[in-house]
Amino acid sequence: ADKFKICWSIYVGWMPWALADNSGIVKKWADKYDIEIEVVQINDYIESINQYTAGAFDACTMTNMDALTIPAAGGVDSTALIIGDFSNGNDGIVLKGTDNLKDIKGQNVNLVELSVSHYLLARALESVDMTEADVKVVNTSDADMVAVYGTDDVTSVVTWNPLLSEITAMPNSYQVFDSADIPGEVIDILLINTETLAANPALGKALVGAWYETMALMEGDSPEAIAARTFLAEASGTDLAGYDAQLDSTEMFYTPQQALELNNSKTLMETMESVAEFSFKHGLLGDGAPDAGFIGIETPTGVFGSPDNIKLRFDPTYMQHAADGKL
Amino acid sequence: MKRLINAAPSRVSAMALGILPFVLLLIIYSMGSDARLEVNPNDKLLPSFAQMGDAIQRMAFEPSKRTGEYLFWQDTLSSLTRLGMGMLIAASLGLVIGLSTGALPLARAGFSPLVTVISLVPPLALLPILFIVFGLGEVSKVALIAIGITPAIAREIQRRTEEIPSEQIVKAQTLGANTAQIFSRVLLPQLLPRLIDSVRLTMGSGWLFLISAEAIASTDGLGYRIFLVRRYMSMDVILPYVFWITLLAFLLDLLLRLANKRLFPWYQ
Amino acid sequence: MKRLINAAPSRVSAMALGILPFVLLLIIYSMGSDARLEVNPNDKLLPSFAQMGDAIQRMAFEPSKRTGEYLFWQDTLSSLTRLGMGMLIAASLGLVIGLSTGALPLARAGFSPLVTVISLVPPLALLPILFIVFGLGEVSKVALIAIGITPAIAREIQRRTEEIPSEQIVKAQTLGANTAQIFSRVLLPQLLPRLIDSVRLTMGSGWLFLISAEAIASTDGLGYRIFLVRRYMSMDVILPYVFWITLLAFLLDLLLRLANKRLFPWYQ
Amino acid sequence: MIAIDNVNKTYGDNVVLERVSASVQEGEFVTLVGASGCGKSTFLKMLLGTEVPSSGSLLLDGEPIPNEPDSSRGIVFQQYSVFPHMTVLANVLAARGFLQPGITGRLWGKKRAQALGDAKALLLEVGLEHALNKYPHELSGGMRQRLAIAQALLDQPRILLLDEPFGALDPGIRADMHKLVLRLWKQHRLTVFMVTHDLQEAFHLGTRLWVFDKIRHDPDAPQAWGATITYDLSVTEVGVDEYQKMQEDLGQPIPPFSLVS
Amino acid sequence: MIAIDNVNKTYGDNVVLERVSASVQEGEFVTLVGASGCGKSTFLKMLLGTEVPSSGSLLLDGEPIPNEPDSSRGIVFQQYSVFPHMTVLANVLAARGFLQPGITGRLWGKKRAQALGDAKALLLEVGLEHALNKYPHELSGGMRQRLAIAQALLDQPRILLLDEPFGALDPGIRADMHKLVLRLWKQHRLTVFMVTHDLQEAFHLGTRLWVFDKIRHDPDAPQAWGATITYDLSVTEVGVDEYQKMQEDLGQPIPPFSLVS
Ligand SMILES: Nc1ncnc2c1ncn2[C@@H]1O[C@H](COP(=O)(O)OP(=O)(O)OP(=O)(O)O)[C@@H](O)[C@H]1O
Ligand SMILES: Nc1ncnc2c1ncn2[C@@H]1O[C@H](COP(=O)(O)OP(=O)(O)OP(=O)(O)O)[C@@H](O)[C@H]1O
Ligand SMILES: [Mg+2]
Ligand SMILES: [Mg+2]
Repeated sequence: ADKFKICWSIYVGWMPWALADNSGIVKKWADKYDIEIEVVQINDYIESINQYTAGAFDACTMTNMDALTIPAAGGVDSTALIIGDFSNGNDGIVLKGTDNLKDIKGQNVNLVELSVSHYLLARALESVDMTEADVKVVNTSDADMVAVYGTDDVTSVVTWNPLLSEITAMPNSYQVFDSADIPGEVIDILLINTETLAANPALGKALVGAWYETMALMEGDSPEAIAARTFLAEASGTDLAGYDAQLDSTEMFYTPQQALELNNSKTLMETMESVAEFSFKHGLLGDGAPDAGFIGIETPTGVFGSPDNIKLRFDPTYMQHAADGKL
Repeated sequence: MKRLINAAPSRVSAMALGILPFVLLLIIYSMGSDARLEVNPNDKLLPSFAQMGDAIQRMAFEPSKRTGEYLFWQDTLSSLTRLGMGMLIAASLGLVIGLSTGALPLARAGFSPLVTVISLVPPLALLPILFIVFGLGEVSKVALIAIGITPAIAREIQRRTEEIPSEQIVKAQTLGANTAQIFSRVLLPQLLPRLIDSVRLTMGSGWLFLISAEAIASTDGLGYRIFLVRRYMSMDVILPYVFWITLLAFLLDLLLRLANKRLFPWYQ
Repeated sequence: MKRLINAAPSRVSAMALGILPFVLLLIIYSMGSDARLEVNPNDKLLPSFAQMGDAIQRMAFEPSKRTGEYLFWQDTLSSLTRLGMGMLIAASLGLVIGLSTGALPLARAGFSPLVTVISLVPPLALLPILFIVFGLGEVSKVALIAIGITPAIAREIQRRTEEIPSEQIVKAQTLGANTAQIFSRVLLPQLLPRLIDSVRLTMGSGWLFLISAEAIASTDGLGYRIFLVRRYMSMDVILPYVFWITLLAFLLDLLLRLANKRLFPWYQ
Repeated sequence: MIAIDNVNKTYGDNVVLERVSASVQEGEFVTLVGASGCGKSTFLKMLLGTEVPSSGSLLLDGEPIPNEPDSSRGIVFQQYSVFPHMTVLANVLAARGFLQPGITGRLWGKKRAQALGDAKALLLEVGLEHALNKYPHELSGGMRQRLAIAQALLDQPRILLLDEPFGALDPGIRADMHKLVLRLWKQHRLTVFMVTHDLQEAFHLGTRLWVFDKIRHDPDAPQAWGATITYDLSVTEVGVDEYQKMQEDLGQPIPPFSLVS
Repeated sequence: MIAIDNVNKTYGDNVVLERVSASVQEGEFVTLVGASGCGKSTFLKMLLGTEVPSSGSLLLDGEPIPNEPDSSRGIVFQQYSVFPHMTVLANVLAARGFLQPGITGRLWGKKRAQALGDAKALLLEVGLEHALNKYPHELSGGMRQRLAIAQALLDQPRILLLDEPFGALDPGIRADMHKLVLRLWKQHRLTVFMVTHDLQEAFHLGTRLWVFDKIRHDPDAPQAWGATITYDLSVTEVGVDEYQKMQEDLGQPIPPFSLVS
């Protein structure tokens, strides 16, 4: 049987892969299509994407923005196999001592530079007619964000859960902007190598099948679902309440239909355009990129950018199979 | 009154003096902790000893709900295995390289500059490449330790080899020894205790590399756990883990020191 | 034929032998790079030398579009400043502590165990506390280096102080010297070159701590840039930066070695 | 001047010296010989003040000997007696500087000029006038010991302790050193204690010779008994026979005249 | 047996030895004396094969001396001549093992038993039979040199080179070592070259004495001329006067008889 490797890192929307792997669901689906799938957890998110980009994995979890700026910009033709969720408050901007986003002017903002946090900040500033030039961005590692926030010289941070909820729980802290204000723009996907997928449709089917079975298992209040989420909570280093809180600010697509709705909508295209523009402005599309459309992005509603250089594809085929119950 | 430089404490007061700073540290810590918890009972930076005790109890003596393992011991085992393997490889490679460059003029000419340059490269900066080359499994973590430590050990062993009086090499030759015999009977046995010493010296960097590697790609290990709970700033787990690492480092050092004494009675 | 252990290359062939491995490495790299770029011209893992040259050109000789600074030099300056300050603090503290514990029996009894234990603590694991205590600015980066390096230097200086023959201390006393004079005239001057040596030895760890600190919270610096561009896997920037760090480390080492030779003609 | 009364010295179970008694007048040149490890250096250390007797008394001018080294008692060891990081001149100057109170013991102005003069005169006396700016590692072994002696003498100690000062020197160089020591001893009116392994040297230099040895010996517990002064001789009184007997006792070679003449 | 013909040795500009010529018969005991740094050790190294003459020829039985050490020429240095990580017995056994081909040079079975017998016999001869399982650091300096000699002799070399073998020993211990060396020399029919600083020793042990010295000397360029053999004496011929003159030349002390008799 053909062997494949996928990787994921610790984040609320990707945790289900831990369950899928641990409960044997992945194996079950792999067996069904007579392939082997190895699921690998990688602690460091960026490292997981780099590994995927370098070819060490066939598929990997990441956000839409990182999918564009790392693998796609690195020349790896990739397909969004599963749209798992979008961040609906999971990423946010926190200020100390004020609940007004405008007060951010002139402050040092601690965030992981060039990540979705950076993008969120850019969108937030736009909403109050400011630009990045109005603040000073300080690159800060995500693992240390909570500790850093405790110091006096840090007055504003942009980060994601679970760090976000740790930070907002601290006194005198106000979440002034979050991803719920730009719904559907920060999307968590399972990205797969287009060539591999084309050559091995069985892999796509097995992964999608496993994913939605896992989704079904963890949704709701049945004892099985509670047990499943407790398992995920512990795997991400928190407890059930903590994990459920993270889920609350995540728009999980428990069914393929929900995911398809976003995938096939016009908004996806607009979102990707805005992401591409942001990325281009920050030099993330590579030095050869003359404009934001240098890398072509294919969506069901059309192609953004150069049609000759399509490297990122939103392809609903396999999710559609799942929706149609044809797996 | 004696001059300060001549004033030596008795054995008992020396012990007391040695313990004093630790006691002071503990007192300062609990005062700081109390003060912060007073203001904000949910403060996580300086947990009380009771909170740390709870955390240890949970990690070390209750099976994980998720996997049924005792996380603390599982982490310890994984980390020690990686560290041990990495140091073992580094020591073996370092010995071979250092012995050759130290004893063979031809090897020295060929490899000494390379080893010097490699020893200056910061291995952390090369992590991405390392992970690509060695994959993300145990190999890459062991490899980071090995790559980080080998040049240091190789250079130390080279220096030590050069320190062995050339008289001994000449003497061995006048007794008819060939190069292989000089290596196996004269140089190697004399370098083993020095190798252990140099493993002891580089063990600190070994821990650093281990923790860094586990932070990036791992699913267990002491470094992994620290970085995992760092997102929630669970200092009640981090501090006991740091203490435990310190203790392990101390015990390993002690073990190696004793081994050296026992195995090589002629050394020092 | 001479025995291998006696076969020494001539000066010229020694040079050639020394360069050979570097040339081989370069060849292997370009073969690997070509192979990958052949398959995917946008591949980022092993950039060609031309790509790296472009990246350097962009970073070092063209002002940044965003800030108007020459990033490469800005990074270098920041990192060297932090490293220099950190090492300076570590050296000063290490000297004071090591000299006291090495020469004064009372100080040894009181602090030697503490220094030993602290030297075993992995400082990376304590970063959060460090940030709280020192804030996020330059101080915490310098502090991480200082905290990471000081115990190693202190222990080394203690050892070296103990190595100074006690005959000298006795002799100074028979010449009427008090403790302060023994410190300032006999011990301190003899320890300075050893301090420089031990700074050289610990410089590697210094770079490690610097890179780690810059990776965590910074707006410039060599480590910052490497970890930032790691986000989009720009190995064409990372590799020249690593090379540059290696070169800087080499130059710093050379500088310290020459300073030692020049300043302390009596040393070795 | 020095009164040694029933001094014992033990390290734990190891009895090193036992019931040592003697008294020494100002200006005597006492040479100490004895087997290796019998406690000669330990005895010197007690005179110096870095070790104290386990029992018994050691009086200098009727007072107990200070339990720390000070400038009344100079010392030269077999090695490491000079400061390697100072030039020859600085080594000797330091000896004067250390007499100042203060933290650095550096000399300034008139005092420095005075000390410079004294130091140079002394270095001339020991024959190092051409090496003033050399570092000890640039000197031969013999020159290093000359420097150590000059340094020890600058502050005019009353007592000079020498622990095998020429043990590491070639025989050829020793003769010069002997001349030097004898000259300085007379000139500076020193009381000298000198440990040596070389009986010839001991006879040649000393006015008085002490042999340290164990009188009691337990083969099962060699550490149970200590050494004491077994011979205390005025050197001028010794005859050829006695000399040769001692030489055989100490196992030293017979001079080659019997072979060649 | 050994023919030295017009040998020169230079290190860069430094001329160490110049026009050295001599021939030595099997069984001679040659002692070499001379000022420090005049090239005695260098000469020994050429005999050993670790240095080669810059010009001239050095023949052993008519063949050029091999340019590497081998088991035909044993050596004992002043220090470091034994392996510190082996016991006394293992040190001597290693000498036999190294004659084996192979990587480890360990002995097994009958060969080992044979070697064990030989080694023990030799160690008995040098008086180390009670210290078979001690490590060198547990031995006194004299015992260590005995061990070095035993080790060098196990493989029956034809030539034994000694570079100040007793330089670091106490005079008391030397006498015993002299007896030992003379006995072994006769018993094993060795040709011995021994460097020493001690003229007495040189006379006592050697059948032939070489003095190395410079004949030409340029005070402005002390390295421009090298040393050569200035005296080549058959020891038994030397009279008291000549001895005393040489002693003064080398600056060595007059024995104390003039003082005490
Ligand atoms: N600090 C010490 N602690 C314990 N034992 C000591 C100490 N100093 C010396 N000894 C022991 O005291 C004995 C005498 O030593 P000492 O150095 O006085 O001998 P010595 O006569 O000077 O010998 P040598 O001729 O070798 O210099 C030795 O057995 C030595 O082991
Ligand atoms: N490898 C070398 N390279 C350069 N010069 C050397 C080397 N070996 C020895 N010399 C020089 O050769 C000269 C003779 O040295 P050698 O060791 O033979 O003298 P020696 O007579 O044995 O002296 P000593 O009595 O001090 O042992 C010295 O000036 C020394 O500096
Ligand atoms: Mg002594
Ligand atoms: Mg020599």
